[in-house]
Amino acid sequence: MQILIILLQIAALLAIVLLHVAYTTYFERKIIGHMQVRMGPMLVGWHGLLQPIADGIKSFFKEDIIPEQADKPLFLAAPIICLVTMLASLAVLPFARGWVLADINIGLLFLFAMSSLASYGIILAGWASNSKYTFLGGMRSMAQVISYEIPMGLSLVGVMMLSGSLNLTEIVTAQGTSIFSIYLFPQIIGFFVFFIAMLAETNRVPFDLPEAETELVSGYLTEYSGMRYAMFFMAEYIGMMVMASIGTVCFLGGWNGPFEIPFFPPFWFILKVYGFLFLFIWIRATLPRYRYDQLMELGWKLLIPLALLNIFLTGLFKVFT
Amino acid sequence: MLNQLAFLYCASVIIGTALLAVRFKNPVYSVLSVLVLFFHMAGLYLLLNAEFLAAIQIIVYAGAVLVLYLFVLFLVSLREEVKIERFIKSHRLATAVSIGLGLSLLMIIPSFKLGAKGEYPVERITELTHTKAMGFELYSTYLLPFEVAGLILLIAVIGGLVLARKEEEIK
Amino acid sequence: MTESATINVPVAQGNEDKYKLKMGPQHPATHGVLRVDLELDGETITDCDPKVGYLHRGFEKLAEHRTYAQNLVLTDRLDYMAAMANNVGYCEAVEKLLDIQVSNRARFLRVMVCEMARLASHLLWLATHALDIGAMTVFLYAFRERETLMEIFAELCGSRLTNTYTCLGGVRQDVTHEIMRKLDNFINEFPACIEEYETLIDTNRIWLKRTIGVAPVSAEMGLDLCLTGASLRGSGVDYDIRKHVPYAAYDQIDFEVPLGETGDTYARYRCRMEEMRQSNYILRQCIEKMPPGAIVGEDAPDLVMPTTPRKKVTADTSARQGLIKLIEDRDVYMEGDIYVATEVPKGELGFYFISDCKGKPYRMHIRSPSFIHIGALETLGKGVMVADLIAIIGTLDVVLGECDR
Amino acid sequence: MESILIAEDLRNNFPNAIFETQIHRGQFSSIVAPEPIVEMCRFLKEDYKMNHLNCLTGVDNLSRKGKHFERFEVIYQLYSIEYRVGLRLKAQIKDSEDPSIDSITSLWTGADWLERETFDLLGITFNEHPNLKRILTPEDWEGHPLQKTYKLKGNTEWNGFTKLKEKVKQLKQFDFYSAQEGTHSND
Repeated sequence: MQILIILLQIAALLAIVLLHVAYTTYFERKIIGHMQVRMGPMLVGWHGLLQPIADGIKSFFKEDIIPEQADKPLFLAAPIICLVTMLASLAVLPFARGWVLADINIGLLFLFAMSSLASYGIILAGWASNSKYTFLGGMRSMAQVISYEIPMGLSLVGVMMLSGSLNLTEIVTAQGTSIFSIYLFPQIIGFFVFFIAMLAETNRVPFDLPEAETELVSGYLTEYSGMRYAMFFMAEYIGMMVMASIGTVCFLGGWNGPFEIPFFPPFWFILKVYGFLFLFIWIRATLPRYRYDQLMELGWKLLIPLALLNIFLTGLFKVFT
Repeated sequence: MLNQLAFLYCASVIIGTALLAVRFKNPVYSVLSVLVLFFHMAGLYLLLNAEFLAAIQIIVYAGAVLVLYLFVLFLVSLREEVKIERFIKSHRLATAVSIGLGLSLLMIIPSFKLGAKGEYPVERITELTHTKAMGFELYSTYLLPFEVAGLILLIAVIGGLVLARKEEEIK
Repeated sequence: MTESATINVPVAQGNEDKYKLKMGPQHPATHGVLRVDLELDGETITDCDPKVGYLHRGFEKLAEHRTYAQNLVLTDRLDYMAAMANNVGYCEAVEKLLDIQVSNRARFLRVMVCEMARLASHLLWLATHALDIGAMTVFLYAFRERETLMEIFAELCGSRLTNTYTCLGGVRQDVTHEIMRKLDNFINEFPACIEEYETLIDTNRIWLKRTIGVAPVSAEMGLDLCLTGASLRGSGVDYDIRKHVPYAAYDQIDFEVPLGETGDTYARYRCRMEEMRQSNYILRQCIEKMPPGAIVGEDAPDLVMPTTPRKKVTADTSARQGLIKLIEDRDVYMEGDIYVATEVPKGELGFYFISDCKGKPYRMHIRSPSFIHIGALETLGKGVMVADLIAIIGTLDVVLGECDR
Repeated sequence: MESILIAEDLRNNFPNAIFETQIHRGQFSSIVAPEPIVEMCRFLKEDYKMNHLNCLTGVDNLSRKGKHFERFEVIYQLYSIEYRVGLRLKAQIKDSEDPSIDSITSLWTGADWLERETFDLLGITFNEHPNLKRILTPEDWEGHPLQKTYKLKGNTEWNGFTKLKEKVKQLKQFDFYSAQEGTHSND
């Protein structure tokens, strides 16, 4: 019986998240459209509201092309790895008090583990397609993941030290309900590092080198089509949501808000995640792309020292108070 | 019962993928089977309530070390077939040595004793959480070995840097 | 029992020491059908070999078999981003070859459309250059302004891209008050638009990182590579044909030639941005100084566009019977050759003509800036990263239609 | 500084190599022998700062009416940015079967592609050119299109195009869907 309930919960969460993903793409197109003095999708449904569904149907029924020279098993597996790891990380996210599928003690580490595994999907996609552009994209992605996983992890160490836990629910609880007690203020350096690393982890502008359209055509995605392409796409957007959720939980006080919303406790959590997503989209509309070596330089020469400094300062703070 | 089944599954997959990793001719497939192996290792840790270790196993080994291996594999251009001489020329001698090694491994088994031992039995760990328990132990009892290990790793990092630099200068 | 056994490792196909990448002709960032064969060491380009000719239509051969008036339409298809400037360049060359006089109003109109074409071309350059580097929004902002210009073109001569607006001896159609009003509105608003682009990208650290110090070209190197236009002026060489050998009405107009110093991608970008400001200034002067008078010269040997359909309005009586035929019969064709260059948005567009007393050019050679700029890619592309190569293609501002001819 | 003076000075320095100086619509051109062309260009570049190579192209004089010299001409249009004067050199190549001239890529790297283009379209060989290959036409193109003997519309299609057409014909007969199903059943 309990298993059945959990399965139902999983199904509900998946459905909601996938719907969210679909509409995140819609909002991205709409927001960027309006930022770029155009309308965005307008034709399917009222103001293009049904566009994501049309896109989904289209990609589902498109022919699934596998290049002749590709390494077939890995080529087929790569998008699945990407999507599954991203979906798995949803399990530990606390949307509100008690609104979490698996309240495990190492929630934060689990999220890291999953996001580092997701890079396998990209790397294998790049390698298995047996095409030059995808391979370059895969290599870029690999270097990027290795370099940015470290500052990302280090930037959250400060949060772990302050809250004394890796459990996401406890991290939120430790921050308290007041808006001034969230970790954004004591961990401002950590947040800065986290935010940049977050953009890099999700391959978003200005760090979208693995799929830089004007350089590598479409990077590791070049040879994919139809549903498998859509799976990568979904994985990317779920990744964005997961990263936004980590940011919300660790720095913005999770589901806590100025006042409680009756019947719908995750309201503030979702609002903050939307805020992050809007930032993602805004940045995409504004910034150019980094070059490969500049990206590495930023990661290793700026972010990692800053994150280490943040840990040191937090330690001092802990010792003297 | 469920635990034992899970252990059996993990253990058999570990052995299977370990063999596959050696047998695969395509190095990328070998690395990937090692990835599956690491996964099941993490599963074993979870069965032992060592959740921190499980997570670290995946983050460090699967997420970083293996990715680096893949990186190197992709970068190294295999233009010619790699030819390696057999370490032991005689087939019989090789068999004998491996059987001997296998036997000595089996002989260790009786020294394992089941049941709770030491300061941190399972109940305590569940209460404290594994991360905390490990943190306490590492930073109090085993502080010196921990620091020494850190220093050794630092030396390795610096060594690697020095080696990489030298090669560049020669170019 | 074998002495030693080999382990067979599958070797990937085409796996060589150097990673070879054939970029293009189908690639989002090669501005048409350019192919660049690269040899990569990691992400660094060790060898760069641009391949052109995918759009070769044999204009030079074709021109030898068509009359001077007919060849005009070919020039639209050179740099289709600034067809007006090509038209003017061609007409100036033929007029000088055949010694045809152009009325002053037509000269001013030519300067006007030239500068509009320059703005349109530079806007497109900015849009694609920014998109190549990853800034997406500038693309659409620049296209918004370009659209206004295209609409004015359409109103002026009925065509947005392939204009064929000028004719030998003048221009085909006069401007209306409506066009002048629209243009006036545009030039009043445009400086604010340039500032908008600059706030978007010029204050951006990433943009500066991506452009400053990338592909620096010294003045000597620029001349050695035969670069022209803003690509050369970014290196500080004061070479603008509008000033050096004034054509059309450029001698009656006041403007400055913006020069860069460092010669890197950023300097070239700044040069073109300043050029847009200067073009705007020139357009303002054109509107203010536009002289009255005929738009076609007295002895113009070409068609005059009918104002209403089916009714030919001609410049003079001699032009009444089939005007394309006229240009074959005239006895103005002296023997001789001429090289006339004009400053089109991409650089120096030169026409070399040989006339041998016939209505058709004996030889027409088009010195197209894009062709030479792509040739320079071979030198500039060595030792940079793939992302920089894209930036360099963008900063040289090449159009393959003009390159391949 | 005027073009005529430069042309005069050029004649003084290379007395045997200059045949004539022409003027047409105010533009001066010197008709020169092909052999010392590199020295001449170097002289103009160094002494008169004619450091900008406007244009380099060739002409086939086969059916040209009026006064001309040899079958093939190579035109060099030079310009001095500092003095704002230009001069055109027209090198006459005597050999109409296998025309060749020295390359000036040592003076201007940018001449590389211009010479390749001239070679491609007119068949004039440039000695000591680093990479003299066809550039605008395909590598296996026959003939040099801008020669006057080359017709505007050739007799046959380009080899590659006929091959492509044949391939299209072959592929049209090929039934992709049944072939695909066939491979699936084999799996």
